[in-house]
Amino acid sequence: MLGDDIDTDVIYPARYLTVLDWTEQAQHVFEALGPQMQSKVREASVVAAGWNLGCGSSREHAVTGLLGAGVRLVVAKSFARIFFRNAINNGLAVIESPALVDALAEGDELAVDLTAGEATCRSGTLQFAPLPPFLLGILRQGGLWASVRGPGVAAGERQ
Amino acid sequence: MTHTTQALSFQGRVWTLGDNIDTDMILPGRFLYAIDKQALRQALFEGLDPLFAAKLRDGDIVVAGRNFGCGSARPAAAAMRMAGVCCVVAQSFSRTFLRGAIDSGVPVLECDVVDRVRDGDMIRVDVAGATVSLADGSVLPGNPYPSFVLDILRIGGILPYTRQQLAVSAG
Amino acid sequence: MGKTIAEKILARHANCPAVAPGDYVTADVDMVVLSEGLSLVLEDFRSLGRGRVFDPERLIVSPCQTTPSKDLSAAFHSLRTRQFVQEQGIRNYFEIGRGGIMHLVTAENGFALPGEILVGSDSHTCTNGALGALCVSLGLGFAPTLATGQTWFKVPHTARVVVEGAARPWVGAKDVMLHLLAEKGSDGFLYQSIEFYGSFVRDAPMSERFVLCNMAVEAGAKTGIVPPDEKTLAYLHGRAKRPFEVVTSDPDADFISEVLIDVAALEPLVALPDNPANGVPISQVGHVAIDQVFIGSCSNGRIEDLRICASILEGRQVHPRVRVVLMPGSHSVYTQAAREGLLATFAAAGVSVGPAGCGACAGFNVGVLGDGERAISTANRNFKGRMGPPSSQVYLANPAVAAASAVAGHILSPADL
Amino acid sequence: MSGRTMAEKIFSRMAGREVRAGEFVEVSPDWTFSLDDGIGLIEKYLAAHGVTTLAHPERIVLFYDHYAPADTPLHGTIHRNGRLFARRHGIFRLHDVGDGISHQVATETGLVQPGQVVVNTDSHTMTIGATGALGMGIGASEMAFLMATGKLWFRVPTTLKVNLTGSLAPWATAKDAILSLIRTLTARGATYRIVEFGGEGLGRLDMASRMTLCNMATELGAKSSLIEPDACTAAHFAALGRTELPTLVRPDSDCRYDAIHPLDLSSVQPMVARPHRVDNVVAASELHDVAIHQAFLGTCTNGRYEDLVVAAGILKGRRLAPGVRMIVTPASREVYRRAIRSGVLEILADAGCTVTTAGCGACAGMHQGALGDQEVCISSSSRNFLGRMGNRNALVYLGSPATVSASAVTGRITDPRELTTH
Repeated sequence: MLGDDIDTDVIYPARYLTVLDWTEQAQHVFEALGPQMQSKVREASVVAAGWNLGCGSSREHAVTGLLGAGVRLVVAKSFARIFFRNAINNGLAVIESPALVDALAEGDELAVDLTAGEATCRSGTLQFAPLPPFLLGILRQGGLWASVRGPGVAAGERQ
Repeated sequence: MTHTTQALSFQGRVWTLGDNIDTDMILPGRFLYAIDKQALRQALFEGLDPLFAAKLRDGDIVVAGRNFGCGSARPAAAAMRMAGVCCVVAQSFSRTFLRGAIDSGVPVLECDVVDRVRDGDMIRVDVAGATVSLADGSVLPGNPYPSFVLDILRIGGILPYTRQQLAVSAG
Repeated sequence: MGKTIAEKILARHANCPAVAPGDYVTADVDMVVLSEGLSLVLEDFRSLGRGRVFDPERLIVSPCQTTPSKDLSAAFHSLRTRQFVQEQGIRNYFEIGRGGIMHLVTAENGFALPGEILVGSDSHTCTNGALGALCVSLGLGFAPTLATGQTWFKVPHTARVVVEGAARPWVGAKDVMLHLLAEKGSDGFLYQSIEFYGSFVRDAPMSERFVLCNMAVEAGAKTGIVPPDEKTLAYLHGRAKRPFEVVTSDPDADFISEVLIDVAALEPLVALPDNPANGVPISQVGHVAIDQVFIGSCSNGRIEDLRICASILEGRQVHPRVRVVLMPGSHSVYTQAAREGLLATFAAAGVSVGPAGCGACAGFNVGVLGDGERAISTANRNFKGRMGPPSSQVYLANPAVAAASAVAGHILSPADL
Repeated sequence: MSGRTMAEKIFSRMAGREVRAGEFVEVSPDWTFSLDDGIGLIEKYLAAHGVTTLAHPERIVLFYDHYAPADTPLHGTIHRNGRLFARRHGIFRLHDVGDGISHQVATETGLVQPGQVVVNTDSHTMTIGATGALGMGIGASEMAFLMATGKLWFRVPTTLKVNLTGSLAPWATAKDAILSLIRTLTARGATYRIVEFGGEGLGRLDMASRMTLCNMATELGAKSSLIEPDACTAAHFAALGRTELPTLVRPDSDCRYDAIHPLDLSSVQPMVARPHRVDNVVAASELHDVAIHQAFLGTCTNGRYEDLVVAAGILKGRRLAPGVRMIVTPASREVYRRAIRSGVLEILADAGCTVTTAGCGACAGMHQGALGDQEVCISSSSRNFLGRMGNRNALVYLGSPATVSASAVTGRITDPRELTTH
């Protein structure tokens, strides 16, 4: 569980921007918050946060580092725009729901149906506004690149 | 004030190097101010051969040609010892490297023997006696040191040596 | 039997009547010149149990190798240096924006004086031998000297290098040293002190004398010295921090060797990768395309060097495929360059001017090369991996050749521009 | 149907049909910018997907501004690979080491025209909104996708209007104005939305001040920011020899804004953002004994010529406080050139400032200017998050060029009016 306005400098320090491999990036996620938080994120598959998660710089490592650490879903009261966009484009599921965040506690089990907009955790089942179909489509295929039919197919390439 | 002293004769496996091995080759500049020295171990001799450092084992002896350690006054001798090298023999050392080796207590000896050995040979180096004994039994003379330099090397470098001197003068 | 400058200075500082080459002596030092490298030996210094440095007035500290701190490690060492300076009450501290390369700051502020012994960690401490001092690098073993104000020396042999004649256009002290290195090799003067004589030296401005002594270490020498003359005294007038006594070699002093160089015969030289002793006349270099030009360092980062570069870059543009990284040797050089309009010329030509300091010379700071890239540099070393990864290559040359090559995109003499 | 906002008009032009806030569109941006801190990842994605030709290379511009000149062998190699990439694909232009920050270069050269859409791997891309162009930041994998396919999805945003009135008092700057707005609206005051600056007060702000306002709208969470083109916009492009501009995009008088926030410029006073949040803002005069070790003047927020002139006005004839170092990083080569020609640079150098190569400098702790443990820096940049300038044990305060310079002279965070009244 994280607070409000968690920025991308806290999520992923700039000096490791040259690290391209997701699992290697995972070692630096939340480095600014100290080793205790870093180990917690490695065990979790869901990260919850308050308002404006991921504000600040557009570094994509903040998202891919979480994926490298095994996180599959991020729930927040609200997302910073570029973090939200990077998450969808890389296949990291996101739910924007203040109510759901308030209902969660660290260590909870959570089951979600993104399309239906339904989440069940220890304190019961909650509804949330599902993402628009266009974005769900990208998420379902695992991100922007995966949504392109196979490698090498690019609009610019003359068949 | 007891000081652990080190003997100044060594038996070890040889690695031969050529002339003018400079300290940029031995210890890349980016490590001098790096706090995390761990990555230095693999990057030793990167400029010469990136795979060389991995071959070094504790107690190995490097034997080189002329002007070993020329260039910057960075602590190349201490870095080589960290990689397991117990002694360096060269036809000649650069001035800053020789001083750096003595000051950091790394036994080195000037002796023209590089053309008489091959990688993997076992040799014995007696720094105090300034001799190198080869596997074939021949003994070659090197450049002897004055006694106070041997004292510095024996006690492990200029720091322990100065502590001893300061204690003596204070006592 | 006459004595050389090194022998006289060492004898006086070891208070014994005379010393001979090969003797080992313990001598007092007059000045310790340091950068943020001071921080690299703090644990060593503390381990000596002496809380105080021998004399705070005899230390000069000017951070210049990794400044403005380029990463966390650099910031760590710069901070520890500042804290130690405050703790010890060291007044001769030159923060960035006031200092620059330690060797230039030492000379500019009158801390290097004839007849004195000046030591430091950096291998180019010998630069200030141009002021008649015995300047010797101690590497990172200088912690004991911080505590005791003394250190051990092996008395060196002394060689005479006589440089006669008038240099052709675009030829200078850098080329004299590249020639000397090509002739004698990088261990030509191993352990020796070099004394520079001859009409070229007599007529040369101080900046050229600093270059001669700066690169003595590349030839294996312990140090280089230019015997003080009226030009030295004029330079020191109004600068010298203490009274000093000129020391020169006796006419019958025993020199181990003498080398004569006729400057008039020299054309600009370029040292090919990966050794400063690989110098060849520029006419034999052939077509070598370059990616970066570095102008600066304690060899050629003075105002005189920047003036030469500006005269060539005036009204011209840097080649589109080339980037020029220029770091003035000290902040006073930077400010002087601004006053003289040199920075305006550099900016117009497309040169990137960085803050005073060692800059790109040794890969510690910025201006690092990429894989397989080639640079021409006015610094003093081009060993493999010096300015970047082992696959990158560095050519050494004087400032005029560096500036001309920046315009041409390949190594070129200004005479052919 | 009510009128359309600037953003709705720009997205409609790009989509080739009339679109409204909330709709999704696929657009081909007019310009695709990439930087040296992103090109490595972009090439990895292109290679991983076997992409060999790019959709619109003639719209791609590379800028080296985060690691320029390179500070490690790896960054040097990333720069080299970027040069080969540019040559191989025939991209429009590569701004190499020393040219400066992408947003500054794109604006001062007139490369970006009003009404155009620019996408860049940097969250401060919206700085160009000062000229009426729409700039948006995206991630590197997405940038690779755009380079390969030439198209990208966007949701048309709603707009929040900031109505500027009055005019700035002496020593109060656009930076102080945007800091006070961020204090009121907080760091999530404009999430996902466009911030459009307008009102009668706008006419008295120069292009540099407008760029500072648009630049820091990102700290409100904005998707982008825009300023309605006016005489100042036309003068900016005329000075660059571009008299004929495309039809200027203006908001319809009856368009719908989410909200309209007044900002009275005449009530603005020097402000400071305290660690570690950009909306943790107080008046500079409220801070009394915050000693500083480093002052940093630069970045796409406040590294322009006008900002260096403000600094010179305070530093002229003065010296930095002992124990304080001041780093000045011009936002571009052109800024550096103007500072030299006008003598401003000499004043800064004489005062003891360290001037580094044009670029982002110390802003994100990725280049010269990193801080030691427990050190305090007053910076003219836009972010002071924990560890932002490289060290999580250091403290970063944000202020205007005037506050930064005044603090460098006194050695503690100082309201510039303190130095300039007596």
